[in-house]
Amino acid sequence: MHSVPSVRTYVIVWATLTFFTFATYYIAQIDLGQWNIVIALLIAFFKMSLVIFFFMNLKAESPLTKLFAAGGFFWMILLLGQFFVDYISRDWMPGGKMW
Amino acid sequence: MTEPHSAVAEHAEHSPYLRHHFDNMEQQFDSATLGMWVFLLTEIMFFGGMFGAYTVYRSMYPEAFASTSMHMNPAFGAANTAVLIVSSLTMALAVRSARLGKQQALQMFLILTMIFGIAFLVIKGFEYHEHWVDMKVPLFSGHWDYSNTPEFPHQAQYSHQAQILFCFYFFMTGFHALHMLVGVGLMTTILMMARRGIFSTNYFTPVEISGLYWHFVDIVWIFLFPLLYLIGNARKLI
Amino acid sequence: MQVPLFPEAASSIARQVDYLYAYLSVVTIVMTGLIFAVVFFFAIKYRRKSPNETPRQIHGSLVLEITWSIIPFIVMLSFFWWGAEIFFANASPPSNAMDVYVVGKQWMWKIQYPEGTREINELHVPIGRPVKLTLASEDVIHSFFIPAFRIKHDVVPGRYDTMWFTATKPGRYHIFCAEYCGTEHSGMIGWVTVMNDSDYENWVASGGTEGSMAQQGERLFEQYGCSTCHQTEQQGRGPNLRGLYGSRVQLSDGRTVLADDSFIRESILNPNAKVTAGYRPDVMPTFQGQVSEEQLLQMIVYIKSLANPGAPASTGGRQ
Amino acid sequence: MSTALQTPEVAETPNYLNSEYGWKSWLFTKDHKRIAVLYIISITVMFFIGGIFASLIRIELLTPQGDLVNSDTYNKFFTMHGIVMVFFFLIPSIPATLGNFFLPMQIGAKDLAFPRINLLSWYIYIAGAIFALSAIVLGGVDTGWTFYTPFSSTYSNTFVITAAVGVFIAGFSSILTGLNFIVTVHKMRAPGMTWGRLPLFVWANYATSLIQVLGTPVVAITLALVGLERAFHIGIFDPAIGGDPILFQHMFWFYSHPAVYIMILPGMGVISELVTCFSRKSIFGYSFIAASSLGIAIIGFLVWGHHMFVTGMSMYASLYFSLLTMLVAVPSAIKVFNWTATMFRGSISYDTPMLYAFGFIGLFTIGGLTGLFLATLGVDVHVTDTYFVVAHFHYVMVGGMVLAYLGGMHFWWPKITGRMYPEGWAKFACLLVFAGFNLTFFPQFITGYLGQPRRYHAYAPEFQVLNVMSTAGASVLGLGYVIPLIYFLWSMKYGPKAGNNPWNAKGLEWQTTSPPPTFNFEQTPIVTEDAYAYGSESAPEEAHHHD
Repeated sequence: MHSVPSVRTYVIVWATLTFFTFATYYIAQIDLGQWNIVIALLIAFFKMSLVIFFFMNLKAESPLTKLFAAGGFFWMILLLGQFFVDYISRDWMPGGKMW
Repeated sequence: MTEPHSAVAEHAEHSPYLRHHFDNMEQQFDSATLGMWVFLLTEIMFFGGMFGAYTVYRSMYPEAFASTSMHMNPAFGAANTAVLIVSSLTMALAVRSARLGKQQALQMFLILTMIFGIAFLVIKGFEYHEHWVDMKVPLFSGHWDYSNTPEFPHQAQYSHQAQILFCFYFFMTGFHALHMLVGVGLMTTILMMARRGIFSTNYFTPVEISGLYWHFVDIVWIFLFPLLYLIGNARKLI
Repeated sequence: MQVPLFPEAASSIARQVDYLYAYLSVVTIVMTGLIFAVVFFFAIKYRRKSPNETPRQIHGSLVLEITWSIIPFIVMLSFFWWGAEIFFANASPPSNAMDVYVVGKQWMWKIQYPEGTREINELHVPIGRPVKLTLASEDVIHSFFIPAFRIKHDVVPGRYDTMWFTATKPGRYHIFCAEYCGTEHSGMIGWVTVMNDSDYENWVASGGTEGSMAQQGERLFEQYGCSTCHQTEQQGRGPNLRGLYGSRVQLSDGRTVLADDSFIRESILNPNAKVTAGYRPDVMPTFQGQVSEEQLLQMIVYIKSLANPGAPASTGGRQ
Repeated sequence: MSTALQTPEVAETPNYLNSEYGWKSWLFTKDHKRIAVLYIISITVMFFIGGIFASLIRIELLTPQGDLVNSDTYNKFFTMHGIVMVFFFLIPSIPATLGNFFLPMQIGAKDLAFPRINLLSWYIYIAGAIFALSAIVLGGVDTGWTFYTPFSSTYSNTFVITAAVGVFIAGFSSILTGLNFIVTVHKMRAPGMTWGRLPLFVWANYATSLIQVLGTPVVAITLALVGLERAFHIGIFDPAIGGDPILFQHMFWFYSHPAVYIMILPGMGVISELVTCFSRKSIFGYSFIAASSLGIAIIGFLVWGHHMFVTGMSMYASLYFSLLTMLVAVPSAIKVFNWTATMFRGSISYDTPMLYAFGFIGLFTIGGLTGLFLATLGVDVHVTDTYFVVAHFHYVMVGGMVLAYLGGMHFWWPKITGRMYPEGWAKFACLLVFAGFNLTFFPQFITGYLGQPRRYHAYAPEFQVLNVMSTAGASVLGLGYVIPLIYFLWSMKYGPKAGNNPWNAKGLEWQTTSPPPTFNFEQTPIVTEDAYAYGSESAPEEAHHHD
């Protein structure tokens, strides 16, 4: 039905995940200002991709499944993005005119 | 518009686990997998609501969140991340064993996954206990106090928003732990099915979709860890 | 009994809103009429004449689809444009607007004027002068709605909202609470009285025995001991508040914020949320739960009155 | 049709109704058709419970003084009316009943992909309903169906948690139905049933399912947060600790605006079936109607802010949401135009389902266009939270969705039960519903613009005339709902046998016997034609002879 990845692949993925877990922990101890959160999230996204593509074997799944998986994240970002349509513009001072 | 259709071909590979309304095992497996992914979609949105609210408040009160995060113990968080990642590995290997028809290995990996899952919950329990002793559980009024952080003497100023972060902390990790409990329950069921010899290279759908669920719960934690534990570690505020 | 289609129009924007509403209504009536007419016409003209007839099939027309997508969209854009125009023009009050302060509470409207007059469920305004309402809630979300003025704004606890209007016609008009707020929601109603200038002056002169809002605020300022640290003549432990209102404040975390009503409100209730650069955060206690929303507004008016360096502290209020 | 009615059936063919007997065979069934029937019974019960509250509201509003019940009771009436109707009738209505029954049949499947999950979703629905109803029995809820914080989380003294738990639970029922539909449409289509041949009812339900799956979890977590905040007096929406009550509204409407499309989209799907069948015409602009369903589902998620123009949301956000709301109206307009165009040069019959379709097209047009009043910023400030809003959404939900539901019930009743309903009574009831509905809700547009706020127990006396009209209309409307209930029940025993295809309709569900056999088809059908191929040679008269 599907190709079966080797144990070696799984172990490499696991080692990478563990490495980045500790990486994110130690990087968080260094003050990088705004970059702390950016790096933490980038690492988290990278780890998530590893889990999804290898452990959950999304790379071998049909395009339809990939679409649904991507759709979930897209929709969550849409939710967040639309919250911030309101929240980032709350303090903008309105001029009397429209534009 | 229609005409009779002989369904002989569909009954060629007949398995006792093929449900009547499916044509063949392939269709049944694909449906179950797709169904699980759609379910995970709803799970993403379920946690997404909390992540969304979290992001709004974090952007509103960045300093309060950074300083309140000092109450968390990142060592616990990192350890739990590592434990969960190991459990994901064993789960992936369990699915692999099921696909290859290695029944003994399947059972072993399922047991390992359960052990690591329970280990995660135990560590989480210790952590909750520590927060309780530390008076950080915003449950009953008068039973919390956010001012006693030796590393950060000015915490008192954020006592209001500290409650918000702790609410998020307990809601998010609480719902996550609930999902872990469900996951352990699933593992138990799958293990019992495996012991009864239900699975074969032809039929391992329950293992596959439980695996997807387990990995998803792992992914939620991958995000919870930096967002709850690692906000303010590097910041020496004021 | 006569049923009007439009409520009374008693503010500068009421007619604008009515015109837009009329435009929308005309489009709706024309469109609905058209659809009804066509459906009726087809239903009669093409009614089934024999049980077995099979009409010739038509599968669609790209030209038609594009036409009836684009044209409605353009019409809808005109709705959007006109509506946004009115909304934006009325978003922020003109700078010469007179202030009135409204506190919503289950289930009444408490209204204070800078001159010190206080009313419950009654609002008196002069004709032809822009009036800015600062809205605060003591408990749940309310919504201040004056149908005759075509304006409405939610009153959300924990923050200030503002709305403004210029009344154009003397009379008494409804005030409604439009956001469901609990048991006596439908009793949270009142009247706005629009008066001629001279009547209004007389009315103002007749009320207010406790001094202006700024004076009341100043008394609170003493009473709560604020003035021990926030001294107006020299530097105390806290920032000097003279000239503060309307200026931009540098915070200890590097941000700058505008010192407006909301900032002052937050600084009184949660002093450490935004700490001015150069000051220690844990000095000032919180006044949450000690001051009411009305008192807060009085203190804000007082601090506002300090913004104008020339003016003595105790003459608050009206321009 | 007449031939079909007179054809005597010799013996009952084996079907899903007579395959097994006894309550166990119903409560443990995995047959999507039986589950649909269970759903029909439960949502009908909920509809009439919600209807009783509606009548009480209307009777109270006969006079401006608020003299029938006290304000607390009145607040509970409209809250329970809203909660029961929205979460326990409108949202499950068409998908869980007609969709459950006919979606698998229309794509030539033997069942939904997950029959056990389908049954589970019904049990979850019942559990949710029990919580919601126990909130009524215990003493009611008074927050309004929108559960706005901080009123719901802190100030209300009623059974908010019980009701919220009910809604939370019912949400999962809706999610599971949606999940089942998505997988079924993707994986269970009969050979030859390509995406381009799917009946539009299936497209509409598919789009609905996407909303259910993507939106419902967010309202679930939001209500869970409100419940936790209420239970432990600590939470994230409390302004006293820096929480933002407006965030609750964002999270609530992220689901609850798309939820109105959960309610109306399947109704639109039903109308596409009705208009084609009773005009004997292929649908005009198939791909545009199908795409507009998906378009509504997707754009519908981007417009929720139009509920919040006066809440103190940033005005730039208001601008953004207003513009997108205009955009979502386009696909709805496309549908209305295409249905109308389908009737052009058709062979239109006046059977009851078609009368409902006529009503739907008209009332939905009014409902949709008045929605644009609310999307238009300048006007919305005045009319939001007034009876104008009440009138608008009742035009869409009752004038649109309930008419479509009744139209669909009449259309498919002969397939579900194998019996015809009495046509004369049905036409009469349809007329009552249409007239009563308009009399009830049209005056509310006027009271709304005049400024009568919604959720008012006592109101200003100048609104009384219009309110009396509303109440009068509501009693006609109520009668219009009770008559079908009676004749549907009557027809199950005494109705004439319907035959397999009384309307000479296309669609796979009409190719099998009535009522359908347990696995729907003797043999998996192979599809060789587009949907609604009313011009093709399997001509109407031929179908008669098969009966």
